[in-house]
Amino acid sequence: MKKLTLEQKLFLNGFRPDQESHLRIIDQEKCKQCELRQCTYVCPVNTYRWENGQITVFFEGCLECGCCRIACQDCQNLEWRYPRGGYGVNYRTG
Amino acid sequence: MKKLTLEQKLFLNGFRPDQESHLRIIDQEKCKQCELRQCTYVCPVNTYRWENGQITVFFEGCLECGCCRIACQDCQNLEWRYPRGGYGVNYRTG
Amino acid sequence: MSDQLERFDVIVAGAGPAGMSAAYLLAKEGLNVIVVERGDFPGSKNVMGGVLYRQPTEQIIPGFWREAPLERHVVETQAWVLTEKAAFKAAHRHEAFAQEPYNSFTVLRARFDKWMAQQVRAAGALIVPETVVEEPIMEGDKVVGVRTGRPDGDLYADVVIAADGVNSLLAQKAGLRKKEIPKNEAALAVKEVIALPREVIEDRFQVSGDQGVTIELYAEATWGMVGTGFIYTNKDSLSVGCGVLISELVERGITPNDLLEHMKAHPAVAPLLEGGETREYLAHLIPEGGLYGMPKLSTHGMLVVGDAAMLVNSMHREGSNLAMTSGKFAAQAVLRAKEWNDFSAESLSYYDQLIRDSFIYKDLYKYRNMSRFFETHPEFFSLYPDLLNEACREMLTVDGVSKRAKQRKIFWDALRKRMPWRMALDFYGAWRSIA
Amino acid sequence: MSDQLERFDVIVAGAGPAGMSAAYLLAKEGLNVIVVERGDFPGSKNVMGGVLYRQPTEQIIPGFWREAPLERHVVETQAWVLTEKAAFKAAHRHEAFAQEPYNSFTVLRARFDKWMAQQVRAAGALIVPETVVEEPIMEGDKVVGVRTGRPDGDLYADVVIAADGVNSLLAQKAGLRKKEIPKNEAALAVKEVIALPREVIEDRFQVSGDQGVTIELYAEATWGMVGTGFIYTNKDSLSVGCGVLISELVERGITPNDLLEHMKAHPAVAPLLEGGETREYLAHLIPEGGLYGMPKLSTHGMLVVGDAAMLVNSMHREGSNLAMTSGKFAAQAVLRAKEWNDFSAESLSYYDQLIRDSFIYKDLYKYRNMSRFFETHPEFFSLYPDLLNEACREMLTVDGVSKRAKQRKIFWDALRKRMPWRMALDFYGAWRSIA
Repeated sequence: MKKLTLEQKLFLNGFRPDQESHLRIIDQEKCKQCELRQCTYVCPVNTYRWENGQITVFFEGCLECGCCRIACQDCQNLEWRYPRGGYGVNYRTG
Repeated sequence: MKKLTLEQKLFLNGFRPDQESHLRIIDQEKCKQCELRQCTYVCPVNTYRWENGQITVFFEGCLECGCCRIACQDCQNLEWRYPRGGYGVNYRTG
Repeated sequence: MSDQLERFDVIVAGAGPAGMSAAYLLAKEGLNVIVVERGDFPGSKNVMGGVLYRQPTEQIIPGFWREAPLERHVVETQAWVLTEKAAFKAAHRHEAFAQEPYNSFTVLRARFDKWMAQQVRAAGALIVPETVVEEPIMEGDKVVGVRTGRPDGDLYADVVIAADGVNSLLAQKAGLRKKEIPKNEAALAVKEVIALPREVIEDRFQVSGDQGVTIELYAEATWGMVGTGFIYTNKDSLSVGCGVLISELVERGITPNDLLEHMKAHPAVAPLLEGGETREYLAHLIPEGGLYGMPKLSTHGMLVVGDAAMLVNSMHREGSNLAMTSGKFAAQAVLRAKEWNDFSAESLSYYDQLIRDSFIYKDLYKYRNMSRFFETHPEFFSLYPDLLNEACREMLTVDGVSKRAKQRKIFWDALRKRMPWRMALDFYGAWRSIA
Repeated sequence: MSDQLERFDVIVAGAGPAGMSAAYLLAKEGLNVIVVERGDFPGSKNVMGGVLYRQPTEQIIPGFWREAPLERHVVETQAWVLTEKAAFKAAHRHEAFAQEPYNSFTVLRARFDKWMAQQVRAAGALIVPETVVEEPIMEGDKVVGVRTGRPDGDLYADVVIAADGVNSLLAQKAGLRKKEIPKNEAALAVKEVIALPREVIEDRFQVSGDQGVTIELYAEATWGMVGTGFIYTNKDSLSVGCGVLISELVERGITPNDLLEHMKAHPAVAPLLEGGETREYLAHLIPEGGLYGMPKLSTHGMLVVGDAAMLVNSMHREGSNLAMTSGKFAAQAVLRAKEWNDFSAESLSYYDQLIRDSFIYKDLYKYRNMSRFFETHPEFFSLYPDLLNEACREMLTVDGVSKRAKQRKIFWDALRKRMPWRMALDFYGAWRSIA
């Protein structure tokens, strides 16, 4: 079958993104020290990207799995919560 | 799939039947004594049938496998041979 | 939320299978139940593989399978051991599974859970969607309610049932789960729902009508990491996914989407998906901690059910049944507490007891060391699958070499790759961890 | 037949894979070879499952697979253990089998043998169809020619290669096969070629292009009798058949066609055949005597090859490769005899030696006791398949019973059905007979 990019896949999903991110890096300085930056690759939708010397959070495509929260537990540098009620991903199949 | 009868299946095969049977019961009396009459059921095309107190040989549909020859080896009451050259079954697939 | 709604018998946080099972049974008994769900509708945030089991579901809603939006009933269960270029497959199909009332179904959770929510509502429970439960409201060590994301959204009840899933903030903030989930006690699963015409699915999986097939895939399916892949048949789509421990992803530096694409491209997998069109891309955390990962299950005024309690038997890819059964037990415990008007930790510990006496605890106990064993024995995800498939290849290759010589070659090849006593230990250990 | 045709270097009786292999190699070396075939054309009376192996065929005609009319190259090999209502399936697929030069092919013999006959003719051999070889012409204990069914149809040669199949009249009448084939040393196989659209076959067997799959079926596939069933994919048809020992048919009073219909109707088999149309119905005897059924392989002026020599490895459903390799060995022995101008039994016994040093003898030796073992252990065709499938069913049924309790149930159910020491003996015996 045709291979889709991750971006193409996310277009298939239903999202209602909030104005503000529900995910917040507590201290960007800490991320600079972080060796592995696991959040940049374990996230299934590539929410966290290392750009211009800091972590940028593309929360709009977040699937709310909680993986980043577990990945960042060594640094405890992520303020993790679910999107506000009614926002975020809306699965049609599940 | 649709279930066919044995007769219907044999219509699918190509045959060039000889005038005379290549299979011959040596002694019908012996068949009357025969308890099992294995030839009447082991043959894949039901060549041998017990009709009117004797074995009738419907050689036209014979697939020339040789099973009857082995089945009748206790009685040795079957003169078994292949059809004459050019006669008998003609497989298209094999 | 209006004032008269603020006090309930029971608050259920999360409209998943565990929470809705509890809510349904409690509402049926006349209790005043509210279900708080953060999604637009129950199901819109829910993800599983997903196989739903008939018997445990029927313990909640008898005869559900005659009406519920199910995909296919599973008649054949397959397991594939993949290497880079090969697959060894085992499968079991039974007519008994093709006959009513069936054993299990594939479902799409967004559809099934929506239907189940209707039953829960019809039973008398109130379901409030688009509302996040943020934390328990405590009085000392007692849970007396929950704080929701809505303005003035505090809710109070005799009991809170924490059915808020693997990331359960309630269990954590009420102190039932002491630690963060370690990276090797949670698997990240990603899944695609891939549309294919019904007839194609029926041909490819050799089923007719609403019969379905499940396949679990191992070893190269997860690039040799501890985890599994899966392919489940829906009516006109396939659920295709894989999940691996986060610790494995971290160590190998692999992106989940790449992992899934890797599996989809395998020469034994690709023919099943050919011509399919992805409809949705999903992700979900699966609690893999098993017995050792289980939090405290109850406290004063609160019970923890389903994924929030880490109730998953990964050996048998069972989760929804543990969730629903735990929901049922929670309802039973609450009903008894209600009868005695005693919602203390001691009273509610009846729930712990029900879990402990059931298959849930027994199975988690049985497989308690499995995950750890396989984590420390990566050869079961690469070396042994390889030996198996190459042995098959050798025996099936016809090249004028006698079968005995081939067996000898297989034997010595294996010995060159791992010492016999290590192999013996490996398989004894594997056996111990699952037997 | 004209006079100058009556004397040859070699007469090959039967244009099957064994005979044609010998004829081809001998004609290539410039010998004057005649092949006598009773069918309208080579292939028109020939039946096999059928799987053709690349390497042994390439020993005869290198690169044959680039030109020959083959059906599909086999990329996946399956084995199914059936009970009345269930199936346990094992399968192995390897990319190596999907790549040139391939391991094996499905073929339709009428088409393949016709092509091979063209190569044999092009190599310089004379093929005479529509002619039955009736008996050897003997001078004392020497075979000097054959009597055919044609008027004035005696043919003479230095060597006769008896490639006249399982019913070999030549081997019998020349005294190489002393006894009639016992009923438990021959299996009757019936087969249907069932047309299905290419795309349907590709979907159902998860293959693309010219890839193919073979399935062997056991136990209930043959109604619990000693034998096997098979389903092989052709380009746009399936070869579906089953074979059981004649002794079993006799004892059970079962008609072969009923047996085949029984297998076709099995709930795991039927979905593969759905919508198919039978194109041909075939029957064939398979020599199952193995090592003990093998006749004397050579005598003065004659060699016996292929099915006529009972060269079938039923454990691995190998036949055509043994046939072709024996044909090659026969050619080698004849060439040496020709060089030495010595066609005595002693000279030709070089053929026996070649067989004995090859995988043919070694494999027949390895499995020499297999057929007899399974004949005397019918539980491998009913009880054990049943225990296996019911164990799977139990473990896959989700009903609130713990896995350990299920295992215990399976264990005691098995013990109730057969004593543990008998089981141990059964499996030890089975292992001994195939290991």
